[in-house]
Amino acid sequence: MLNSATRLFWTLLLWACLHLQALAVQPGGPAPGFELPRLDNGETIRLSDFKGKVVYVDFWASWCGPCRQSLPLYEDLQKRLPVGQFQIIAINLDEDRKDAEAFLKRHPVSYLILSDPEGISASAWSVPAMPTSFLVDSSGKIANIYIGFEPSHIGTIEHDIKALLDSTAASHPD
Amino acid sequence: MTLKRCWTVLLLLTLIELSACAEVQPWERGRLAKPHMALDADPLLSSIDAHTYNSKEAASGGNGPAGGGCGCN
Amino acid sequence: MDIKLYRQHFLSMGCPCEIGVFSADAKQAESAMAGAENEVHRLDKKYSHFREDSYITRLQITARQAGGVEVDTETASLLDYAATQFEISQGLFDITAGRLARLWHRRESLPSDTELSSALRLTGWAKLQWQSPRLSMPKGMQLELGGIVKEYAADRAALLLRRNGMHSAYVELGGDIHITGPRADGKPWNMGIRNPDQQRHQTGTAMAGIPVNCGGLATSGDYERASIIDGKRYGHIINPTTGWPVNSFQCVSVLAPSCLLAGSLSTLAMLMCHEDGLNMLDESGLTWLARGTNGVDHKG
Amino acid sequence: MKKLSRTASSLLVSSLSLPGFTELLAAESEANNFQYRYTLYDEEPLPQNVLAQGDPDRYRIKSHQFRFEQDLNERFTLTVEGIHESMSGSSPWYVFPDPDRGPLQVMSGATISETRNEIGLTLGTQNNGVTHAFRGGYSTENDYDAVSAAYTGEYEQQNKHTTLSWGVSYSDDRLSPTDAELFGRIPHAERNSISASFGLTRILNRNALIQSGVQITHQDGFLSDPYKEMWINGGVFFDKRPDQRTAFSWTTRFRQYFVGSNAALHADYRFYDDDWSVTAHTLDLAWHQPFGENFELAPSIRYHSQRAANFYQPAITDGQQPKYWSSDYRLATYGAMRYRLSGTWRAEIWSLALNADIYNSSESLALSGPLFDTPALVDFWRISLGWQISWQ
Repeated sequence: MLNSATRLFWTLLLWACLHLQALAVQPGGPAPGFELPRLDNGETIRLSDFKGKVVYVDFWASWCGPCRQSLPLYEDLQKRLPVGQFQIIAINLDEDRKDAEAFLKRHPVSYLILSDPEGISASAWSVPAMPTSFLVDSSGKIANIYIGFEPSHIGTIEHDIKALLDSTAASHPD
Repeated sequence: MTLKRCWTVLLLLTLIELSACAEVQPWERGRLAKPHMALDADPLLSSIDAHTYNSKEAASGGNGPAGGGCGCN
Repeated sequence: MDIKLYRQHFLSMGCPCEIGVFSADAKQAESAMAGAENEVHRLDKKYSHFREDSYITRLQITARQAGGVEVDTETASLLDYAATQFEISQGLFDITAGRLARLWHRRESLPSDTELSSALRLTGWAKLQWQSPRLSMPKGMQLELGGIVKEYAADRAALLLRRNGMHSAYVELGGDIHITGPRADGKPWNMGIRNPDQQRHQTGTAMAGIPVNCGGLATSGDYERASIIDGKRYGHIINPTTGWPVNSFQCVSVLAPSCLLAGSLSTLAMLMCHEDGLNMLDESGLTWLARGTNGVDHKG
Repeated sequence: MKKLSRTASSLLVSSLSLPGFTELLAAESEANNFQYRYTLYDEEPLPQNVLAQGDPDRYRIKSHQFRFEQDLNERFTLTVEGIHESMSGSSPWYVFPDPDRGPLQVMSGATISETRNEIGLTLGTQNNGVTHAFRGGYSTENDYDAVSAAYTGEYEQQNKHTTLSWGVSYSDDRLSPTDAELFGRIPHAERNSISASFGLTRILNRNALIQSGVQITHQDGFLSDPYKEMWINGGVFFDKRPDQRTAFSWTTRFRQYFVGSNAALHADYRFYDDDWSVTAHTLDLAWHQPFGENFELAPSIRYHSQRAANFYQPAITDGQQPKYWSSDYRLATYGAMRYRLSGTWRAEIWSLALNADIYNSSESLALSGPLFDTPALVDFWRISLGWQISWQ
């Protein structure tokens, strides 16, 4: 009869193998894209509309704590970086639009907010946690993925974006 | 006596873990995050409850490490 | 409009001070730095032991009379903090050691035994009555708030910078530093610590750089305001129980959530013997750097 | 950064009173909050028909609680909790077996108002999904001092559905009963308890989650109640309980969300069992019903049923001389129903909660166990008002 220690070992092992899941979307790979309505006026927006620009796609919801912290800092970020070459797109995954609208009334932001209550885009981009952001370069490839958020990350995010902007400017100076 | 019982409980917890449950995506947890769905929404209320019942009943436990202090009679 | 580093130098607290902020808006940077500098001057004016007209000097005169004196809320919380420090350090950190500090200030020869014992008689937190907000002190006792006020001023100045939106800035008051957030490019600040030897040979190299994202960095050392007697160095940090300057470390630097906490722990380490100081620093759970009298560096 | 030492953390906490330092140390942090709660607890007087002697007006407790949670930086969270209670009223002393009127309760004299203060300090830290919390607590009242320390840990798997939690705690209590010489009570006594817990929280689906965990507690030392005595064959003797007790509890909490009504069902069940042969079942059901954006009403009932300790008896008159004995009604067999109505008002950064309870216990409500006709079973009502503010 297996003594309790070995039974415990097998149970823990079982648990461990239940929890492996590869991340489908990888840095360097193409960005899956999306076609979603704006939260404010319902106009349809596609990722392809921003070809040639560096795009920062952020998946968030009003009920997620770290997301609440990130939005005001993204607002500063958008103001500090040239709009012509860089665009933040925040995809709201609240099931109930009213929750998102109530939040944005308290924390107004000027960059693009799209609404995806069914989470179709979140499945396509296989978002692993809330929040998750994808840095997409001007050719539509994923340059970086940021899982979770803490205020001190904003420095590194800005650093990566600037690096992309410099390399884009260098590759085809207009 | 308690160790054997504790082992059977641990096994049961594992069975709950293995029980097939719908895959809930990270962005589908809005309902679970609502304030009135919290496991312990009001720590001061649960601490005064624990204190009241522990000093009036023979049973105790189940809400985290209890602070010291009798305050009972 | 790109981000630039704006700096401001001034004298206060008896030492050179500097404030630096990364900002995209010159006007906002200037006004934020001015606000922070004024706060440092306010605290210097209020708590300076060398000014006859300072609040702390007048306060002590009344405190020595019968019935003592009622202190304001800011001083009350500083005295509460000093009480905790005294208790935590088992009496080593004692702000009533003012007489001893004066005794050892800029000396050419060792103090006599009688001078030492009379200063020791007027030192001791237990000899003073502190029931907030009322303070009363025995005649002749002198408070020495240097170990608290300078670090407190660095924290206060940083708070004002942050309130004015300066999230990437530093305040340095003679070795006591508070940093409100990482540099504009997201990289940590590299804060050099003045090198004790360099102080002796006047060369400008820093002892070691500690990368700091945010928080307080304080350095206690025996090189500032030290006396040289018969070729031997006597620092300005005095052990309140023996009356003699400490000599377990050349200098100790600590990084902590606030400059006040960093300063308390670095000075406490200096006050302890070498062994206990290193243990205390090691268990503190913070980042620190200490150079022994033998020149050997320790890090944690 | 490792855990702050006692020296560092007490200096840090003491610096929080300096002007602006709570804001300074907050850095960019998520939610810091301050909570205050006032609770008035009042026991029904002992019915005249079971009163032998003494003051029937039982216990009344007024409690002020505060809790202050503060992120020190991205990695550390500091929580300071405190409670100040003032207690007055008489309490059951021993049971007099009246030959014709049956067991009558002798009450102690009304105590003047005693106070109890407790302070708890918790430092929490977090990195990639694993949370550690270290808590120190100290509670003091005129006849009782307790020092406690606890460590709890939690591991949340990012996108999976499981959170593991574990913890150990230790408490060392020192008793110095009042008027010890006057009543011949034990002048000083000591007891300690150590407990370990393990739990699992699991997301079942978009609308439901379950938490289940076990806790083992071992107590050692003076476990009797110095103020209680027992009638044994004509004499009155001090309460004498075993000096060890090992208890096991298994608590399961279930939450179910209903989309239609935006309501949440809470169902908590605890099974308790110890080596004093006390077995208890406790079920707590609550229905949280929001009305509009800010207001929520939550009726709830709690049913508790326990089986008596094997050395409990109101009194002994048949010449028996047991090894251990206690007439403490809290060790008897009984069942209890608690009815509660809670109202909560939530605004952007503050919230207000009112909770009103009625608690009745009686032997008839017990599921199982030996019945003794215990006169002092307690009924009480309790009103509690909580206020909370959180800021960035």
